[in-house]
Amino acid sequence: MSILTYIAGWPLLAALLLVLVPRNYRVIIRAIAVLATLISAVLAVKMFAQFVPGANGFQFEQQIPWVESLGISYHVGVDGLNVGLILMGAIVAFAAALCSWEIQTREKEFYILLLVMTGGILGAFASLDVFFFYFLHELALVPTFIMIGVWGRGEKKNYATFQITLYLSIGALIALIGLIALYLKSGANTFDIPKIIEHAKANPLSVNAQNFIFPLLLFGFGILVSLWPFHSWAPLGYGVAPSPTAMLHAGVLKKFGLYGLIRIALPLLPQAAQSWAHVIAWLCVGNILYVGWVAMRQKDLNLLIGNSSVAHMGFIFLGIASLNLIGVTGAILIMVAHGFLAALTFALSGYIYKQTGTLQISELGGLCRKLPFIGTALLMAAMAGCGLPGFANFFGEATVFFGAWTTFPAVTVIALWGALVIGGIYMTRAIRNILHGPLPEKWASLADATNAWRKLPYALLLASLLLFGFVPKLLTEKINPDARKIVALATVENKTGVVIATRSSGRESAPNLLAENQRRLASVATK
Amino acid sequence: MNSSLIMLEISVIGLGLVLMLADLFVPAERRRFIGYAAIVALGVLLVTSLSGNGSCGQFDTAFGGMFVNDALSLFFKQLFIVAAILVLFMAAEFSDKLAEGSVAEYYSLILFALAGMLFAASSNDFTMLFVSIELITITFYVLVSFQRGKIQSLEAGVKYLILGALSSAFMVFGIALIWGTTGELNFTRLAAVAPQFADSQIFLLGVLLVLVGLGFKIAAFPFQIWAPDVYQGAPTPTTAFLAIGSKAAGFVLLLRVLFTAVPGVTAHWANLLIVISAITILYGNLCAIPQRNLKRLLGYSSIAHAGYLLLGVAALSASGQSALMYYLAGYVFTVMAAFFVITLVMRHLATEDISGLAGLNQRSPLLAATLTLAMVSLAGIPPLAGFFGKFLLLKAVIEAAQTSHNHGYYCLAFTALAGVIISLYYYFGVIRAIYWSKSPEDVSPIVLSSPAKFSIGACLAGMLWIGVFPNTVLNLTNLAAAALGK
Amino acid sequence: MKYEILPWLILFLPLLSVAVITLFTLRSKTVSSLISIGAVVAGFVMTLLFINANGFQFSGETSTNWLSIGGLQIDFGLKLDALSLMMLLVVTGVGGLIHIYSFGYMHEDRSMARFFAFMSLFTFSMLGIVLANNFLMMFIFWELVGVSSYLLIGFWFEKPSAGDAAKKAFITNRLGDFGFLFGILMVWGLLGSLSFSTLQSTLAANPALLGASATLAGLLIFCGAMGKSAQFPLHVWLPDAMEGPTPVSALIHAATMVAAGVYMLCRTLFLFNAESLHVISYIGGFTALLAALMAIQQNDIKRIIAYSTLSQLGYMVMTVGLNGPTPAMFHLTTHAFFKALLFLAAGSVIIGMHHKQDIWHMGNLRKKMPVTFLTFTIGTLALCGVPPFSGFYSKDAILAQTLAQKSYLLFCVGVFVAALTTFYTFRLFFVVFFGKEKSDHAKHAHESPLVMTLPLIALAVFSFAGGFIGITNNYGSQFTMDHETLSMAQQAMEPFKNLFPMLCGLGAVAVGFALAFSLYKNAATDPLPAKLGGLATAMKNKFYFDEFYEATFIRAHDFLAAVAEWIDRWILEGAIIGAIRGGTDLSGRALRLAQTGNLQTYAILFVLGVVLLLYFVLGK
Amino acid sequence: MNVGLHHYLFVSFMLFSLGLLGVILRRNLLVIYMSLELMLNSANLALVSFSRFNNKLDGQVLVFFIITVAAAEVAVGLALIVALYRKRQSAHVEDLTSMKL
Repeated sequence: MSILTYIAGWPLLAALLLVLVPRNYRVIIRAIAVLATLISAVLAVKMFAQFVPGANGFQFEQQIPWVESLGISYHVGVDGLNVGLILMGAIVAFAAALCSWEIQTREKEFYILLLVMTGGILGAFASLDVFFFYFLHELALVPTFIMIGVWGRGEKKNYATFQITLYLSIGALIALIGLIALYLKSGANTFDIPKIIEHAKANPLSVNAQNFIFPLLLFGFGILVSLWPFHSWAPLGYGVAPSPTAMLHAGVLKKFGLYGLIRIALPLLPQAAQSWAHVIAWLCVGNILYVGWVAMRQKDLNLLIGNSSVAHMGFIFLGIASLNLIGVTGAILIMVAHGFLAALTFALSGYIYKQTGTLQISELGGLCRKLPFIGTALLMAAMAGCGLPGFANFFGEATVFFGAWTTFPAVTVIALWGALVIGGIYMTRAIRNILHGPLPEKWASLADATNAWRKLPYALLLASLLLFGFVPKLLTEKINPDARKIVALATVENKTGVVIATRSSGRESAPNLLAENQRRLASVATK
Repeated sequence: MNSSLIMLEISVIGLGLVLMLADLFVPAERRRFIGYAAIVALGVLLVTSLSGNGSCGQFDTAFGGMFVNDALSLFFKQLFIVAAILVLFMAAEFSDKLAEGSVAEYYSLILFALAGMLFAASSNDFTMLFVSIELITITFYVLVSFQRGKIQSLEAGVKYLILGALSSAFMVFGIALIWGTTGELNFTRLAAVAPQFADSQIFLLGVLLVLVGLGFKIAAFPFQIWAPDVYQGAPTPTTAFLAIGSKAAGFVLLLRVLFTAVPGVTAHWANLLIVISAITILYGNLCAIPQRNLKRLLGYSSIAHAGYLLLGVAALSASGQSALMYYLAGYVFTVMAAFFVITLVMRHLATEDISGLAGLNQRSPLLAATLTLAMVSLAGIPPLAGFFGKFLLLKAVIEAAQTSHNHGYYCLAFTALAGVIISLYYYFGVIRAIYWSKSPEDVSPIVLSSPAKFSIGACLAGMLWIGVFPNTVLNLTNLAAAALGK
Repeated sequence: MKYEILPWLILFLPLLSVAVITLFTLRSKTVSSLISIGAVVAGFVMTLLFINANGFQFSGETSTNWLSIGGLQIDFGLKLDALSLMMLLVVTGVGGLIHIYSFGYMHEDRSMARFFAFMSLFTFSMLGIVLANNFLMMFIFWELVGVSSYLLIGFWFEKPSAGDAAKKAFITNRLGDFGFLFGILMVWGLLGSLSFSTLQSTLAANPALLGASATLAGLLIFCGAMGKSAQFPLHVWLPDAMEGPTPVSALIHAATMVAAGVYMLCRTLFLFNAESLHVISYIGGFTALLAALMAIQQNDIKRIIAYSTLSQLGYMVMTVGLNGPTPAMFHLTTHAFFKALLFLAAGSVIIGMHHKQDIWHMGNLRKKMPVTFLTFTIGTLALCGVPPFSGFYSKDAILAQTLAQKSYLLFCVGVFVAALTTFYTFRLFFVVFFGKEKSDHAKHAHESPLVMTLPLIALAVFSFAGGFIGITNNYGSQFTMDHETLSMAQQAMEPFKNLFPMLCGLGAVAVGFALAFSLYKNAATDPLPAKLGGLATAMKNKFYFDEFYEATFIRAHDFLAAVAEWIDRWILEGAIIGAIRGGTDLSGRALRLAQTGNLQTYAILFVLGVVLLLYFVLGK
Repeated sequence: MNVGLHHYLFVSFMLFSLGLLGVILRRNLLVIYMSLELMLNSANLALVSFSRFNNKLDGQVLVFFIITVAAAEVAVGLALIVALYRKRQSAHVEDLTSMKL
């Protein structure tokens, strides 16, 4: 049995176990959930530490045939693309389980759903079989809807629940159609991703087929990741979601679509990816700039965080669109970093909501005085959110900028503006209005997180952000070799010889590309 | 000629007769056990058929080719027996709402309907098709209107009667035309001569009229109009059996007619089937949106599911047929689970409104979870049966699109997608009613009998098993589809 | 390189101090402050040790790979040469004195531990900028100084004005950083490297590599300096930043951080072509003039000094633009001494005045606060450029440089600004220390404790002697190929070699002093508004830049945000999604009207269905 | 006049249409039910005539099945309509609209 099976399996097993525990045993229920996620997280750390960067093929692999007639098998394994995601997912899940103390009603159901969600998404990230990849993601997605519906807050709960349910299901189903079409077109008669890729090397898909399938995957996955203009579910849903759900969804689940694009779409549909890259790049502008503006106007903290999280997705898409080693590596880096960050911010807003009963920014103010720990953590999260160095997001975003600069300079400049200026504006405004300023009378009795258990989730997430912010190499050296493979597959020239992404390394080929770059720059300059 | 092939059917009919007689000797308070006896007997039949010892395991033809036993009939017969067992469980729970002294009749009518379905699964001849369909339908007239004291039940019965008879009339006329032009009633022999008549309008008219009759059984557009009223009015176990048994019988006959009798004609009807399937999906799902009556809601949902099942027919391929059967297998457990909960929850309520589900989570967590899972499975979400079924159906349709280059199939796939989304809306409406609607006045716990618990457990296990371990059932359906292609 | 470990220790000790204070000693004021002070003082000592071992004319790098992805190589490396070593001395030396001063200044504050944590964070970031050997690393620390400045300006976050000022500083700096990173990307895209030495050698080998975009790239990089060094048009944040505690103003907004822009320009001077330098010099000159004019009509003691900082920074940027990194860095260093001194002395005044900052409430403080008065006087003289104070030498070098580059307009600007500087500095000087006490606080003012006055004295010494202790020698070794090492006496005589600029400078000082003396010797209110009319109002209101930005940049963004939100709410969410939802719902409600419940309708629909089916198949 | 297959079929078709019209237009359940029987019998007529002209007997066999089934159907159907009449005191289709939409 692969360690990956245990990482994803423990939470699912614990969920089954919880079914049998009587609902009055609240402490035991909570302890089981926390313990299961803790085991997952510890195993994930172990797996991350044992991972050998650049080793050939997948590590910790396990394969069990499932449905022979369709070529479906339970196949898990990690390479550089998903090793960080699994680590991040397991840690966030542990933090989410710790933060679930704010749930006071129907705990049993809540923890069961939380564990199913955790197991499902960790399994989806570990899965190397298209079918299980999709299946486990759906398994994780549905509890989200129920959790938002049952434990959500605010008057817009019903509307938001249905909105997020229907919207995400549309995305998932479009992606499903794309995946099935891909399975059929590849002709490999297997759902096993490595085998399909191997098969496609010898028999590449026709450009027509690629151009049909790629948009399905792009928009299907795009909806799941709140690609502009399919983003409006996200702030709304996160606005009402209970914080553990929002943490897991925004932090972990949402990365599924992006991971799918990188893992499946790029290597199998290279020509389509190349011709669609500019579309993705320009849609990113919508995410980064437009949603950034929308975020500036938000009056509710969760809506603000939700919008900012949508804006961050833009950077990841930009990295993918750049179709080169630097960009794709950066995209994965942000995926991991943003996972920690989104979880942290939603956990903090959940704490504030629990204490004050409101997230209306105008109602709050001066909280840093009464809540020094939470306030400082929120401040750091906000700073990480606007791309401050020292936090993992910075290197992700910077890398994406470097990667995208060579292919989409104009978009990169817009993204820079969005990251540095607009992000700075809404984050500092929020801090000014929530943490700074005089403390209103009514919040004089707020209590900070003092207990070590209460502090642990925030501290853990912050520590992860800082660790990868100071030592990004921990991730990049793992991502790099496998991202290189993916990029090599994604930039294969097609028959007509049109290649959009030309450059995977800067230093060696810099002089050759000078003329071209100068032309590009001149055009940017005139714009 | 090998009459022993119909031993299974004979046993079922005999069992039905025995039950009727038993009614005379068993004291009134013990009548529930008649049902359990029938369940045990059917269980024995199921086990023998599963182990390959029963008559339905011998692949052969009888009665001059009218009756055929093959992998397809085997699959459907097992499906029907499972459905009947679950319906009998449900009927046992429902028996206190039936008229005094008629419970055993109800059981035996279920068995007669089952016999009709078993015959339908094996029919290879228009005569057989007609007789088995009528056996099912006429039995259902009685089953639907069985609560004679309830006006809605009678009304549903009459509506089903008139429209059923109307569709029978069309079908019989169609059979007459087919036979008149080709001179053949046997499917296999008809397939041999049918190509000569491919351009004959009369022949095509005949085939279409037969499809009208079958379309009525499966509640496909434009013959779906009866379904909501009848589903709503009928006693709940009848509704469940109607939703599964009757529909599945319609589908097995549809498969036989389209792919054994007139495959050449069917091949030209891809667009027709696509359109019917698409409209059926949309009709069922759209009409269900504003629906508040739970049984009526499931009636509309059953129309939509007929549409999904037609995807497998429209794909015109073995994988489509296999997917259809797989979907049906999952559908059995899912629908049974849903109706079981409705039976148990609604039996003391005057209305069948969704709001009656409020507080179910407190009253019985098991029932709440079961209904939730059933809705999730109907919506097609992993890890339950509905997902893998829809997955296979979509796969078949996309495969058809890629091999036939007919873009209609892509449109069909996207219509199915839209349908799933719409259905999520009302299925989640049900879940919402269970978990987060206002607390009701009545929060008394619902006590479940152990047979009820057992059968609910069986439904859940079935849903999960088919959803997570598809191998066994998929092999069966693949064999069945292969048998159809021969 | 000897003692290679030392620069690493210098850099990371303050970070360690941040970690220790935040994690363990937040409860103890004294321990926290001692840790923080220890870190920076140790840095100073180690810098001295390192210089002692390697000498100033030393040049070396020590680096380790931080991140490497294909063509993107990011090193964490330290570049040690005369430029960075001098800056190290300034940052740790002046910084150390300010840290010690803060121990006294912040003693009453309950969040003193947090204050020192932030100060250490700042020191770490600033040292990072100084030592960085590549663009990205510099950018990283660039951002980090920005955030430490944000934190320190907003240190008294409960004051709304402090929160606003912090926000404004952060965003304005971010605007500059946007250009900076843009420029870095452009340079990397063209030259394929981020390391300063590689870039320099690449460009030296092939100067045309930057091609047509050389000017653009240069100006974009300059944007970074524009933000940090508060050059026009991004100068607006610096005066507001005075909301922070006074030691912060001294350390960050006078001595070090604001000088980072100038330092960065000197560090990357090889990238700039003539056109971009030209623009830079004019922007610097304009900033110097503008800020000096604004300073004339300010009444807050710290703001006056802040505008003077702006103005002096303008001088430095102008000089860099005139291809004079040595005079610029010279002025940077002397300015660090005397401006830190002025701020700290002002802080002492503020403490003595119980946190009253309006100069028109002060008066006659020279008696009550003799040490403060004396040191403030030295600072004032240095700032105005009175010989032999340090400011005289550096300002003279600047004026000489303008003439050497034959930029006569900028020379005139420089002289005029020198006159203005003297005028407003002495206005402050007279109003605060002479005349009558203008409020009760002024009457009860008292001298500050020793821990605050000692740093004042130390800084005063350097402000006096900074001109001839060899600062130019060291910078010169970095920038001029054939520089000569001058003895102290030669250095003291240096300005007199070139009489014309020196005389002009001194003349300007005389004019400025005469005006200030005549107007403010014993003034109880400001006589200038009456004389200047509208111009004075405009000066007082900083020429309405804040209002202008409010009306343009901020409004524009808020407007775009409103539009985007409107589209989100009404078009995407309302119209499109609403239409789909509503349409689906409506069609459901419409379709089910067919289910009339009437059997005969059903029969008719059934038959119609049959007809439809037949028509579909047979009708064609 | 030579009576051929077409004539029989025409009559059969007319009977079918008449039955259909009856189902659609008449309001009384019993009459509707009789019209349905008429439709079944039109099919019988068609089968018998086909059988006669094709010289095959399968059709007539099927007719016997149809007659038997129809008898069973009538038995059930009439019982049902009677039960409804008892409950409602009416056999008009307009009165059967308690379930709709």
